[in-house]
Amino acid sequence: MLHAISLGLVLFGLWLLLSGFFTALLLSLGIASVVAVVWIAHRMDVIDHEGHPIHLTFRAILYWQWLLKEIVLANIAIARVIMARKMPIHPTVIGVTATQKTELGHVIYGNSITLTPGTVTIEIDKDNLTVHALTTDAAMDLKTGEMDRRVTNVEAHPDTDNPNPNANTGEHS
Amino acid sequence: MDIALEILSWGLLFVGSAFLVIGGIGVVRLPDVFTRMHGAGIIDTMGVGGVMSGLMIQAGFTIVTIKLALIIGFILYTSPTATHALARAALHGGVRPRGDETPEDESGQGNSSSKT
Amino acid sequence: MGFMAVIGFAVARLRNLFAVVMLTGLFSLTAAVLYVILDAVDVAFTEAAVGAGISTVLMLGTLALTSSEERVEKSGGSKWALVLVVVTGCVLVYGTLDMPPFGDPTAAIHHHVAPYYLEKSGQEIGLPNVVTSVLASYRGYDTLGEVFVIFTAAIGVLLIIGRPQFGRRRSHRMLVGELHESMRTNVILRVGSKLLIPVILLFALYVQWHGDFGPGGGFQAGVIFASGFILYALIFDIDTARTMIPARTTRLFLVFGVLLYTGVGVAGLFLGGNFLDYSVLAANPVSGQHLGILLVEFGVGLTVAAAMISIFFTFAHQEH
Amino acid sequence: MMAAVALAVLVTMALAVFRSIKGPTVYDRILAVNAFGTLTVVLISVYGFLSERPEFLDLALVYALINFIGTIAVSKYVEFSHMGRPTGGDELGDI
Repeated sequence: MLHAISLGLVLFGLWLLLSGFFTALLLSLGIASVVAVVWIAHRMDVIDHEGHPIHLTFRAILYWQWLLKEIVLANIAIARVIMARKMPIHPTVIGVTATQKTELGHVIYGNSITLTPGTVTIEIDKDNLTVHALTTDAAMDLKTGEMDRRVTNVEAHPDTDNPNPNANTGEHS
Repeated sequence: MDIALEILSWGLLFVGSAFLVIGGIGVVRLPDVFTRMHGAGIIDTMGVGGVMSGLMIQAGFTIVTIKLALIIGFILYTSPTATHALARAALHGGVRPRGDETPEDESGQGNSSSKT
Repeated sequence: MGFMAVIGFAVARLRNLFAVVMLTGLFSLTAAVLYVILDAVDVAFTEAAVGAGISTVLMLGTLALTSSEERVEKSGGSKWALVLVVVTGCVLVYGTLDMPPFGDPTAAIHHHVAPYYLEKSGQEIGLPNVVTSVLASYRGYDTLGEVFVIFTAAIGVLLIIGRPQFGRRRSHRMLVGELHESMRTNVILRVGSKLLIPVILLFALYVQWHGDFGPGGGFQAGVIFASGFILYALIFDIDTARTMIPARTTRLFLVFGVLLYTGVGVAGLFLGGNFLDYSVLAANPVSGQHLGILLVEFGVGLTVAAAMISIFFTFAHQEH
Repeated sequence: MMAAVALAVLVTMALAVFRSIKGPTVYDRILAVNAFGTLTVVLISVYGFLSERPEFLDLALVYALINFIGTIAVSKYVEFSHMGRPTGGDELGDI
């Protein structure tokens, strides 16, 4: 229920952002649309902590800053590889283990890997991720497990659903 | 507009376009489908991100900015999901990644479990 | 344009139908860009939604029903076919010679209805998007016809291949089970789509209701809405999606959309106007027009969405 | 200057088209079409920005959306048909 309400609020915010018209007619149509969508989403059973992860919001923002930096660095590295006359690529397939507790955490980790050029998650099975790396450097970077650690920190504890505020440098193994 | 913002915006646009082209070259040059995904990844992240954020700064704070931000968010969100779907399909379709050093039984496993 | 030529040539050359489908998607995208550059935003919108998205999916559905390799037939008729095509092409090019140059202000179309629409639609209908005014009001009959075409198409598809209870076709049940299995393990796709589907649906409704102001309207919204459902059916399994929206519901909406459109027209008739004359729907002609267009577009959206969903499900049920 | 950006997008599009025609596997084509779709989004955004019509951005958003769904659908289809073909012998006949 909480998720449904927050989904409704988020969707209505999205509506306002998209619309930019604030007439009574459009606002009421917007509310009607949001209600309809929330109802359909409820019937589809897509509203839950996975489909609408509000509990991650704050730490996710911190994580994004780090990820953005990583993406830029990886981009530069891969761009250099592509533009080199003789492309120094060593495609490898490596397996990494995700230490996140929930599937949502695994998904965030997997998508972060894919989003960073040079590594693509090609298969995910529980907490085993199969990753295709373009260069040995990219593979090595991943092997250090820093991203894994950071994603684990983002992840809230699903049983309490109560984010732990000082978990940004926690050791996790 | 602030001159610093102007420079920043053009810089972003330039970097974005450069990365778009580099990604495109990657898509053409790299040897197999898995490696090409990395090229496409460059387009989706740095290329789109650079050009779009350059445009955002140009637009100032209007509804255009918001919509551009939505587009960036949408692409950054969907790109890994789509890439993963494609990679999985390729893996299950029997494309072997080149330079497959560690012996992988992932695809064979996936096939056999689903055949039953 | 160059892209289109290259892609079109490649489409004709390739024998692998799958590749052809992909290239058709590309072709649509290029065409849509062209429409954007020609300022036909509404057309581009439709092309993007229908051409690049839905038709690719449906073509793949067809491929799944048939075979994905085109058999090369050496037939003697190819020379004549070539001649025919060349002649037709020449005739078409000859036809375009008669057309005024692009953007020529003296062209016929700029003298008859276009200036009228452009100048008067503002005060008569009061909508910023002239295209919507033209489609839904001035050319209300044509659009009604189009809605009926979609309606008939959906009915036709349902009649021809949509009778699973009679066909001795191979059951899709087992395959869907497998699909479900593979999807359940694939958390990335599942979680990704869960978050996305509500956003897509809301976006579709946004397009629906803002057709008056920007590009968009019933057709596009219907397609986007349907694509949200199609994504759901792709990620979760088809049976689940089917229980979400039973066939009865889609058919109901299919009919309801058409009836809404016609009903608005008939209401105009009863209130003393002509068929599809919305001015009489409210005290003030402009708001009457507005209301009429809104309702009509909603009818279009319902019909299109329902038609797309039922066609997709019909294909999906037939797969393999 | 904007024209330079548009030109870069067009060049990249040409590269993607090349890849989609050349193949060799269907996955290469899907990848190229997906990239092409993303580039279309960028091109429309740039163009919409140039002509100062924010409604073009809705169009770009639709593109991004359709592109995503299309890629998922095609990948699924390919994966499904490869995996599904060998098991196609089930003539259970219900439904």
